[in-house]
Amino acid sequence: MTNEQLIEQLTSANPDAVVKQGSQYPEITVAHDKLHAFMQNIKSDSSLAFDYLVCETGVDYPTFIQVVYHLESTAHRHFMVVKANTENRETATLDTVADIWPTAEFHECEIYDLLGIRFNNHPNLRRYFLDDTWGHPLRKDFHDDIHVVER
Amino acid sequence: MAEFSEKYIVTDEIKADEYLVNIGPQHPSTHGVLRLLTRLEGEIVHNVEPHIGYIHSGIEKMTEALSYPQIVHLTDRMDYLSAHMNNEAVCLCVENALQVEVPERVKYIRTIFDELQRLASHQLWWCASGMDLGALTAFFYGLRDREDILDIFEETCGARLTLNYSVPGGVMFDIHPNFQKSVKAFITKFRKKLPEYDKLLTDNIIFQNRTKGVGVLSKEDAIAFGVTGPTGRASGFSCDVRKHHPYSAYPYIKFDEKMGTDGDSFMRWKVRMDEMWESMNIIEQLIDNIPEGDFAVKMKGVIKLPEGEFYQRVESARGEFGVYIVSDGKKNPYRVKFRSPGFSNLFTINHIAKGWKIADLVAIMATFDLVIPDIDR
Amino acid sequence: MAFEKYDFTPITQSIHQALIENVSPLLTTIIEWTIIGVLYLLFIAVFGLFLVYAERKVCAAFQQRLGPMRVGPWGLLQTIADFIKLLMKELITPKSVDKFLYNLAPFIVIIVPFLTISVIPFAPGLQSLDFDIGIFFVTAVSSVGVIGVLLAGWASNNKYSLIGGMRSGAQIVSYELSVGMSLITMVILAGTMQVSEIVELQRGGWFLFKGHIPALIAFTVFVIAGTAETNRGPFDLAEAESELTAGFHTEYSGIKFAFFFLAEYINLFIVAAMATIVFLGGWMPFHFGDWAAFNNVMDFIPGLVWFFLKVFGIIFLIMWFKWTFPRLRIDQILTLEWKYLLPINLFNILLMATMVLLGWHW
Amino acid sequence: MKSFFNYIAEIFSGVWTLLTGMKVTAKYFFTPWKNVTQQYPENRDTLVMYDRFRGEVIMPHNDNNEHKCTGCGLCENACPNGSIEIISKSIVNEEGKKKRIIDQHIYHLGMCTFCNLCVRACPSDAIVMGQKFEHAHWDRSSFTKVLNLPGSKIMEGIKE
Repeated sequence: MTNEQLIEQLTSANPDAVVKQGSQYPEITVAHDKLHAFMQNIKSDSSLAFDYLVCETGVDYPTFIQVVYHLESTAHRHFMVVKANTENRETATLDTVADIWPTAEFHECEIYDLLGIRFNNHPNLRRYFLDDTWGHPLRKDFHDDIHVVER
Repeated sequence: MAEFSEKYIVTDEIKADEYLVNIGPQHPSTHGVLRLLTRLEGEIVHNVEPHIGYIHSGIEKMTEALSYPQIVHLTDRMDYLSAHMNNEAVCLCVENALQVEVPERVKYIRTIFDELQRLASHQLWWCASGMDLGALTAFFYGLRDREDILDIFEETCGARLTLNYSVPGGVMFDIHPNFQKSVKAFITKFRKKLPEYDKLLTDNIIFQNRTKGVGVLSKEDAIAFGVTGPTGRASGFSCDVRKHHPYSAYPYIKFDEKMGTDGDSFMRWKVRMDEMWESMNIIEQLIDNIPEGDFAVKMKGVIKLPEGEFYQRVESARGEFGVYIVSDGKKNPYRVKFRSPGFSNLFTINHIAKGWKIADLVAIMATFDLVIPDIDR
Repeated sequence: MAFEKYDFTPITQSIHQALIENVSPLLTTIIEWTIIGVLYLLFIAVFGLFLVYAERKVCAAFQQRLGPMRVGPWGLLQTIADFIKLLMKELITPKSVDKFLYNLAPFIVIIVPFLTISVIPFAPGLQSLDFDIGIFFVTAVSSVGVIGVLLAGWASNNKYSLIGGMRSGAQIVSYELSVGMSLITMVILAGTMQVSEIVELQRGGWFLFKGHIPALIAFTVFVIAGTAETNRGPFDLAEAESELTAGFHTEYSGIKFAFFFLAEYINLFIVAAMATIVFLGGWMPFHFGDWAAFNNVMDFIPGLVWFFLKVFGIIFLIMWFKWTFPRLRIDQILTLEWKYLLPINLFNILLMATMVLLGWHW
Repeated sequence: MKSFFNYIAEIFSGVWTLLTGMKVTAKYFFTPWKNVTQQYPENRDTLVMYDRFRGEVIMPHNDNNEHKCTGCGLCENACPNGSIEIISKSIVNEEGKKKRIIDQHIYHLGMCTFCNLCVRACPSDAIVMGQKFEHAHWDRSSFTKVLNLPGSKIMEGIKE
C-alpha cells in the first residue's frame, strides 16, 4: 500500500485522529484512550497488518509526553508512525501494547525508566537502566548536579 | 489494571527444586556486563530474566547537548562492532532531513566500509561464540583475520574500532591510495581462510550436536519480538534493511538476503557464515568501481536540521539499527532515539531458552551475538 | 640386548645393599620410603610445572601465538613464577563453606596421582610398586579423585561449583567404565595384570601392533575416555569456563587451587603413561620386524627416553583435542559413553577374547 | 540392521569431521613461522604507524618556533568532550591596533576521544593528529597539555 492509500484508509477509519504525511512516513496521532483498540485494529486488519513494531520511544514536550511507535508490515512492507500523547506530564499514563507486540514490553520498560510513563496493564514494568534513586533523565526538566556536567 | 510496583519483585514463587543463579554481570559468556537471572532445576533452565543497565552511558541524553557531527562520534561507542553502520545511520538521517545529496563516491565508500565492518563483526562473533562453546583456538583465528580489516580501517581513517569515518555530507577523509589494493588482498586471503572456519567448527560433529535444534525461534515469534538481523533471518523473517529500504550504494548492487528456515542456533550460525561470503561478494562488486569525485559535500559550519521528525534505518551487523531524531530547528536535536538491534534480540532469550540446559543457554547467547553497549546505550 | 645396560636395577640394589649393611632393616625401609617419597614429590612438582609450560606453548603454537616469552629465555621460568605467586597468595576460605570438607578436597585430589604414579615403570628397574594387580590398582585408585572433585563442588557452597562437581561426578563415574574396559581388553591379550610383566611381554612388539584391530579400537577408546577422566577439553565440563566460570574450583585460591591444577596435569601424565605401558610398550624401544641395524640403533636410546617420548606423544594428542574441539554438553558426554564407547568396548572385549583364543594375534 | 549400519556410519562420519578440524589446527602448529604475534616493546624501533593514525592532537611548529593557530576557537566548539580550551590574550600590534591572539591552547588528553573533529574544524590547519600512542602515565595532571610551545608566535600570512 502506498503512503497516500494508507493515509486515505486511516483517515476514513479513524475520523477523530490526526493523519498526515510526515517527512518520510504517514503519521497518525491517536487519542490516548483509543490507542489500544486502534493498535489492535491495525495489527489484525489484513489490509494493514502492521505486525512488526520496529521502534517505540517517547518524547518529552512541555505539556505532555508523546509515545511514538514505528510500525512496519512484513506482508505489505508499508511503514507508519503512530503517536499517542499522554494527558499530562505529572501522572503520565498510557495503555500498554505489550499484549499486541511482545517486544513492546521491553521498550515500554525503557520508556518508563527514562521518561516516566506508566503503562497500564503492563506485565512487568520495572526500571531497566537506572535505580530508584534516579528521576527520569530524558525529561527536559531533569537536573542532576552530581552526574551531569553542563558546559 | 495490574498492581503496579516501583520495585522489581520476582513474580513467580521459586519452586522446591529450583534455584536461582546469577549469570553475570561478570561472566565469561555474557560478553560484557549483562546479568541473566536464571532459574534452574539441576541444569535445566526454567526462566531467564535479563537485567541490563550496568554500562548504561546515557548517550541519548548526551546527544541533546551536542551538535550533529558530534553525535556521530558518540554512536561509535554503542555497538562498537558495527561502528561504521551506526555513524552512517546518523549521517543519512541528517542528510535526508537537509535534503542533501551526497556524491556517488561517498555512497560507494560507505557501502564498502559497511560490509568490511560487517565482516569484522561477524569474525569477532565467530571467534567469540566458538570460545563460548569451548573451542578456544577459534578465538585466535577469528581475531587474526579481523586484524587485517582493522588495519585497512586504520590506514584509511586512522582508527581501528571507533572509526568516526562518516560525517554528515560525506566521509571524513578520502580513501587511502592503498585502500583498493589492501581490500582486494584481504578478500583473496580471507576467501581461503573462511573454509577453515567451516572445517574447524561448522562441520564439526560436536559443534553440530551442540547447536542443531537448540533454542528454536519461530518466524512468528521473531516478528513479534522484533528480532532482526541474522538472528531474525535465521528464523525466516525477511528483515534485511539493505534489501527492503536500500540506502547508500545498495540499490546498485546484486546480493542475496541470506535466509534460514529452522531458527535454531545452528541456522543463526549458518546465516552469519553465509553473510560473510555475501559481504565479500558485495565488496568485490564495488571495490573496482568507486567513481571519482568529492569525498564530501560542503556543509554549513553549524548544521541545523529543519523542524520535524526523521527516522533512518540501516542494517547493522546485529540487525536493524534505527535513528529517530526529533528536531526543533536548533543546532542540537530535541530528542534522539537509537533503535538498537541488540535490545530487541536480547529479550527473546527467556522465550527460547526455557527447557534447555545452561550449556545451551550459552550457545543461544553466543549465536545471538549480543554487544552489551548496544543494548544499554 | 643393548638397552639392558640402561637398567636401573643395579643402582637401586646397590643403594639397598649399602643401607641394609649399615643400619637396621626398619630404618632401611624408612629411609628408602623417604627417598622414594621425596623423589616422587620432586618429580610431580617439576613435571607438573613443565606440563603447564608445555601446554601453554603447545596451545600457543596451535593458535599462531608465541606463548609465554617474558620470564626467562622463551618464558621457561614463567610457570615457576606462577607457582611462586600461587604459593604466596592468600588462602581465602569463604564464609559459608563447609570448612572441613572444603579444606580436605584438594588433598584428596592431589593424593590420587601420588598413589597411581607408584606403579608406573619409568625405565627398566625404575618402579616402586610392582603388584600382580597393577592395572587393577590404577583403575581403582584413580577413581578416588572424583570424591575430591565432588567434595570441592559441594563444600564450596557455590552454585557454579556444585554444578561443576556434579557434572564431574557423572562424567568420571561413567568414563571409569570405558577406561577399565579398554584396559581389560589388553589384559586379555597380555594374560596378566602386573605392569612390569605387561611391559616385558611387549619386547617382541608393542601391543598396539600385536593386537591390531581390537587393540587399535581399545587404544582409541582409552585415549578418549582418558581425556574425559582427566576433565580436559572437549570434556572439561566440570570447569567449563564459559558456562561455570571455573567450575568446582571457583572458590579455591592459592596453593589449594594449585593442588587442583597440579593434579589435573599429573592425571594427564598418568593417563598418557598408562596408554604408553599398555599399548605402546612402556620403555621398550621401537622395533621393526627384522631390520637388525635399525633395531640396534633404537636399542641405544635409553628406556627412560623412550618412555617419555611416548608419553609426550600421547599428551600432545590430548592437548591437540583440547585446542581443537568445542566442548560437549553433559547429556552428550553421557550419550557418547553409554551409547557409543561402552557398546564398542563390550564388542571389542569379545573380539579380543576370540582373537586370543584362536591365536590370531602376532 | 539398517539402523546398525547407520550407527556405524554415524561414528565414522563424526570421527572424520573431528579429524578435519584437527588437520586445520595441525597445519598451524607445524608452521610456527607463520605466527602472528608481535613482540611489542621489542619491535618498537621497527613499528610504523599508519600516516593517518589518530594518536593525539599536536600543533606542529616550524624551526622559528612559529605555529599556525590564530586562536579562533573553532576547535574548542567542535570538540564533543570539552577537551580543548583556548585561552587568548590581547596585544597591541605595530600599527597600534588591539588584537587578540592565542595565549595557551590547552588540550586535555584524558578527555579526548580522538574523533578528529577539531582537526576538521581548524581553518588554518594549525592542529593535526599525531602518531604517538603510548600515553600511559603515572600522573593524571600530565594529560593536560599546552600545545603551543612557550614563546611561540603565529606564522606570517595566516589569515585571522
